[in-house]
Amino acid sequence: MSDKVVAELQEPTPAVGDGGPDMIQLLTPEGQRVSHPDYDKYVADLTPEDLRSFYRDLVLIRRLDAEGYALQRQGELGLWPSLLGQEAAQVGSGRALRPHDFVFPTYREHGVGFVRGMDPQSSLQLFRGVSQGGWDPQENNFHLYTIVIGAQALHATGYAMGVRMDGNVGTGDPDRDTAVICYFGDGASSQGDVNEAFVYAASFDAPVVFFCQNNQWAISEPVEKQTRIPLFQRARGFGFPGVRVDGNDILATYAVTQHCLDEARNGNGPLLIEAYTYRMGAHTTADDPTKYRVSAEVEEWKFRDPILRLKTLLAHEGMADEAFFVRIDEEADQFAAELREGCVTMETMAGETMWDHVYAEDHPVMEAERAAYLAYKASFEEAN
Amino acid sequence: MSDKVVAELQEPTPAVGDGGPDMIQLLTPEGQRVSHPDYDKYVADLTPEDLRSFYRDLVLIRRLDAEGYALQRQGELGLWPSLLGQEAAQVGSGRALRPHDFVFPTYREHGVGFVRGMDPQSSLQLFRGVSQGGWDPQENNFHLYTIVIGAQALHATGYAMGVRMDGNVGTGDPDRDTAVICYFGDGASSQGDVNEAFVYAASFDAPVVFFCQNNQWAISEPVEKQTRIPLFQRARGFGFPGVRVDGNDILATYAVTQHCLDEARNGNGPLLIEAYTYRMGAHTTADDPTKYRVSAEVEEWKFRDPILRLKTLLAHEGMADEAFFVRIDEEADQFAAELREGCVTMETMAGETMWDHVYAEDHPVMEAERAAYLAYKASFEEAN
Amino acid sequence: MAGQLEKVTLGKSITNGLRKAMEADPKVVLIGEDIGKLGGVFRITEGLQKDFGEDRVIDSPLAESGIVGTAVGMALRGYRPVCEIQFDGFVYPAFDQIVSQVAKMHARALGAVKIPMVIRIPFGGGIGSPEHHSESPEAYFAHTAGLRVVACSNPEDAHWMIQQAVACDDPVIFFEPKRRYHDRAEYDTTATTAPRGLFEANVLREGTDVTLLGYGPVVKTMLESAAAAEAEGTSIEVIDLRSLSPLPIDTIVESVRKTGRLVVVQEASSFLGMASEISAQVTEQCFYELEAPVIRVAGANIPYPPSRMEEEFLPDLDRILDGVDRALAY
Amino acid sequence: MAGQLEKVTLGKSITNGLRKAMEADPKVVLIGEDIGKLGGVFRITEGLQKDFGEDRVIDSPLAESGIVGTAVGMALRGYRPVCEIQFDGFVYPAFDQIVSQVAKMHARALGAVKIPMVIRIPFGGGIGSPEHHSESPEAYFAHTAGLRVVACSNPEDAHWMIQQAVACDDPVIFFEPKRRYHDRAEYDTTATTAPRGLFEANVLREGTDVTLLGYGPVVKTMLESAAAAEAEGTSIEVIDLRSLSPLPIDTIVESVRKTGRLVVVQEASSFLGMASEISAQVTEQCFYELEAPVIRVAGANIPYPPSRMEEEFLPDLDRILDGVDRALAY
Ligand SMILES: Cc1ncc(C[n+]2csc(CCOP(=O)(O)OP(=O)(O)O)c2C)c(N)n1
Ligand SMILES: Cc1ncc(C[n+]2csc(CCOP(=O)(O)OP(=O)(O)O)c2C)c(N)n1
Ligand SMILES: [Mg+2]
Ligand SMILES: [Mg+2]
Repeated sequence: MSDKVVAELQEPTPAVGDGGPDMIQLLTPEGQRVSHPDYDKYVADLTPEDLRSFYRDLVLIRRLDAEGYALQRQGELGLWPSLLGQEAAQVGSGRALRPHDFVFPTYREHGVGFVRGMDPQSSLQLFRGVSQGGWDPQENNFHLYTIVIGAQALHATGYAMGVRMDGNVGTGDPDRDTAVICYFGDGASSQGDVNEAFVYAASFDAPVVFFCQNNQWAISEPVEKQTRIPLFQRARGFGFPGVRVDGNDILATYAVTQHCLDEARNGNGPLLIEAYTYRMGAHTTADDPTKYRVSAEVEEWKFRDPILRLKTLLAHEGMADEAFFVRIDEEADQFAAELREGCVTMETMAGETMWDHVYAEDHPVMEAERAAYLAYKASFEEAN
Repeated sequence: MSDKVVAELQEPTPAVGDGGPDMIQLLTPEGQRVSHPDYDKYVADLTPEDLRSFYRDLVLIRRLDAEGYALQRQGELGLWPSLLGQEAAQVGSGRALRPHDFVFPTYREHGVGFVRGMDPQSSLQLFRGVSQGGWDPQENNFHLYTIVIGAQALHATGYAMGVRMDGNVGTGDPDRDTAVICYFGDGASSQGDVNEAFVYAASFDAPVVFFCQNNQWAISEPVEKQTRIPLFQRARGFGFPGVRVDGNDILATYAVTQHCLDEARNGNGPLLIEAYTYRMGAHTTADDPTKYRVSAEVEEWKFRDPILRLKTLLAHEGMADEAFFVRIDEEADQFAAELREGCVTMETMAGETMWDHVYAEDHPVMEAERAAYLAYKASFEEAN
Repeated sequence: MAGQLEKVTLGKSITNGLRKAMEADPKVVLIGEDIGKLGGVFRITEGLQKDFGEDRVIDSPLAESGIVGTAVGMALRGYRPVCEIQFDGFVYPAFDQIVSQVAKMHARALGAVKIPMVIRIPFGGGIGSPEHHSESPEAYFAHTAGLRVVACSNPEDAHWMIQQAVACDDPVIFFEPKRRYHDRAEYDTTATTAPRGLFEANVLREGTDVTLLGYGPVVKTMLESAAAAEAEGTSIEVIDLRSLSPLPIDTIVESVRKTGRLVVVQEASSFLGMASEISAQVTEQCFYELEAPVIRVAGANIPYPPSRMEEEFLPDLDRILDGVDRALAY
Repeated sequence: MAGQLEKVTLGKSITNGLRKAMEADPKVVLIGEDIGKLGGVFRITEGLQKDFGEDRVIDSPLAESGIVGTAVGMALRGYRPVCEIQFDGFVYPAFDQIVSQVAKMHARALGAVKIPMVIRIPFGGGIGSPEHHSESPEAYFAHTAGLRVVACSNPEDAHWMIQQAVACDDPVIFFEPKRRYHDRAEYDTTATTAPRGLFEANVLREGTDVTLLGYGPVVKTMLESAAAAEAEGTSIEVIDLRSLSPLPIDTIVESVRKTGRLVVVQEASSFLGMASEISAQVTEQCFYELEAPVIRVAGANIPYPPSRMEEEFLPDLDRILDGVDRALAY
């Protein structure tokens, strides 16, 4: 065995909850701004205004999430996958994107969708059961949620191959060069599709950034079930760079994602980002995490809360005053109320629309079945 | 990006045909024995008798292969996947196994089967079209050929998980500790199943050695289509050791495989071996490599012939004389004649046996269809 | 000795059946996502890892081809693996392993190896879930030679069928009607022999006018439909198919010879679903006895709809009775 | 202007059709294993990479889920990808992408995105190949809502159907009868309009006694059977189904109303194969017109046998005529 390989394999795996020395951080859990030679430049131009708007996004999506949870508990949603704890990973990466970049989310990226400009109602449709997605991905360059774990990694790669075929990589024109970002979880890293996506993306130099939110859990299974080594290192088996960032640090996530997107746009893709974070809540509202994890772990992660640390920075540096924080909370209340209102008034489509969009072109079976359905329904009307 | 990762990624990829500085070699193409601090010990005990028997294996399986090719050309086989050029990779690794180790081959491991003690006719059945496999894997701990690329990697991993569940790992008892070896090609490294096998094997510390014969081609596609970096480095993305060995060097292949099998048996699995070799012939008899590769490449590899270099060593070191080489050639002629005789007299099973082994337990449809078939056949007899 | 009558849910019946199978044979192992501490998302394996250990109740990495593919390897090593697929819509990543390896390995070896493996799949809709959580993929497997395919519909059957499936030397795809997991029924949990074979249909209710046939979640709805029809004077024979492959065609034919009419119910899309095969075979065998064509009451030929529309998609009592009426109208 | 009659093989007709589709629309791209320099193992894409470049004829890494999954992504980017699956038995690793993504994405988006994608699959047996190279997996796809499934049987159709499939805004699974790749037929290669729609059946021969229906490789055998039967005084109507989904049921029903008898031929295993669906639908629609049950002449319900036994497995002229006789015996 080559000594180098052995040495690498003997690198200690960081303890649970500690991202280890490789993890990029620009803002400590205590709200201290720390410096990093490679990444400072990506946040150097951020104005206090920018940071306040980061804060606003974080608070609003946490509220969106809380409302989703409440709506499920009240029977208005069938299910809700919470993003609690992952706000910085989502806002930080989402804000690093340019409008013409394209996003492939899982079912948990409500926060990314929000910063892409999606109508916040959109995320609710699927979980309310009124559609299986239902928005136009091209409107905000934000694809539909993908539920089948890992499947979207290939879509993102193919899309990015298309971007390259279009010649929209490495031209130096910022309005033209395009990156694709693909979200997935730590559990998804085990799926064949994700690894095939790594192979294809590397083979075709696809301008795609794989953004893995390692929230430490895949339902009840800890990340150690999926990998022996830190997940960002998976990329080195495929010949492209991987980097671990503190996913609860919005500055670091923003910086690292910008860097990687730039690399991809310049033709140096693919790249893998592992955002080291934590799923503070249950997997979804259908889950009961007390069966498989200890609350001490959750408590420990509370100290690394992504919102609190930005709030501390803003307050300490005098970039925001109490009135600002109050105003944002009020905005969040308003936002939540609208969300709730929108949700409960969201209408279920008529039964006969089931056949409308199965095919893009005319299809005799769709017509026949729709007609039979309507006739059947009408027979009840007649009977009454 | 961490500098280390960047540095690693900038390691030059070796030129075509040159395995690069990481490649383990104990016998040069010129037949020179070279020393390697880690691996010399695995060949130190080899007697001249052992080396002569290595040579014999190499020659016999090359003859087996030539006969397979000829039989196909004469219409006796439907297809033949040649192992020409890969003899050392197969014999070297196969000879490193203990009888109770278990082998999962592709469709090309005729040489491994041979050194496992398989009846050489066995490999022919599938390609003659008289069965889809047809031997008992337990007889020589050599599984059936797997044609679906990469599927066997999961079987090998599951089998190895079973070995571990049986407690047959790391006991220190050489009759008990068991390793599993899984063969696949460079192309197979792209399949989801192979990468999932890496995940599972790592997660369960499975005593499996993945043995990738990188013969530089997957039908018409060069290995660069599948990976940017040397294939043995794939393992480091999954947290287990990978090593590149000169697959045309029987001593190195034998040594490295022994080492890795030992590691697996001791509980330090999985491991990946990339045997750097070359497919000298067509992909199969159905293929036409002139469409996609230049003959200069093939010519270059002729200088690295696995048999010639062992022959040179044997001759130069006085471990074998001319009479020995003549005797082996005669044995090979005899072997080939028997193989041919066995092949052409191999019988096609009667039609009604098609239903015999679809299910292990009674199945009414099998009985009904067999009966209907026999009645239908009988109706022709009657008609005549 | 009198048996012990107990009221048990369908889900718990499978748990108990698995436990018995594991006690009976140390080679039985379970593998799947979240089946350990969590006991699976439906809690079917609850408590089993605690009692049998992590080597026999294996939490797998998140990869279905891996679950099935490694299970094949374990079977080759002498184990009897029981795989859990978390939801119907997540079995497809394992499709290649199932169709090309699980189904064909015994034949490939001319019988020299067996693959005594069970793949458990919670299937069907009606639980208000998002996409991929409510599908009925049984036809894909029933079309595949080399597999056996069964579906349970009630607690007692579930209890026995899972044990029989584990004991079977062939690979069995075992469908569980997820919306019936919480249904309870009383049965003798201490009985030591199964009431019937794994591959037999079960006539649940005798009748003379129409035969009503289905499997899994719709069986309960069929029974309700038959009761409602009786009130209107129609006598319906209800058959729980139980075995989708091999098809217990003799029981079906016997019933159709009596009633002359057959309605087959399934949640799966009609096109190339079980009901179509049954229609073809029954028409072949009862050409002169059939008073009406076989009527198929099935899911529409569309992807499973959003959950708030699923009631419009699933065969319910009205649609079943409509099918019965159509059969009677000939 | 007179057309240009040319004698072209079926394989070459697909090549030419692909070339026309690529010339007509720069968004058409091909992706698959070995389709570049080699031109595919069946040489269907021969010469295309040379003429259209590596971005439009893409040699993929060896991974089928990757081929189909990345093609979905390209479709989302505005391309019209045509995937080549090397052999029927190697489509299963892509099954999840096909069933859960290709088939459902348009519906998921409520029509906001289209997946205008073709998946070409050489299918069927009779070429003396080892396992996995001779399968007929069409039923898996025809059962899947959201897909369209077609099979060509002759050069002229192949030439047009591939162009129509590429032009279709829905995903099309395109089956090619591999043992007919070298069959030649003469047709006008300069014609500018297709002789018929992609989803229409084609009555190849009119007859009055029995309707003989099939698709892909068996069509030629059906025509030979009809010719043989004519010599014996039986008049057979032969229909090439062409479209497996949607099923051109009206054409079939019209013919059966005339002949009263239907024999369906397929290489795929009978259980849950196309013939079963056709039987169910035809029996529903022609209950009083059918003189005999629909007879299915199909592959046995076993894995495809070793090639030296395949003649015993495949429907040949004798087995088709036996089916015709059975239909006539009622
Ligand atoms: C192919 C597939 N298998 C199983 C599931 C069920 N499932 C939904 S989420 C999940 C865990 C995902 O874990 P991870 O990738 O870490 O993402 P997270 O939910 O933590 O964000 C599982 C097993 C699925 N959706 N798709
Ligand atoms: C899933 C699957 N896809 C495609 C094929 C067709 N095929 C057979 S061999 C082969 C190339 C394999 O290349 P590699 O893994 O390098 O092995 P080698 O043949 O070079 O030994 C391909 C594409 C297959 N057998 N299985
Ligand atoms: Mg996770
Ligand atoms: Mg190769």
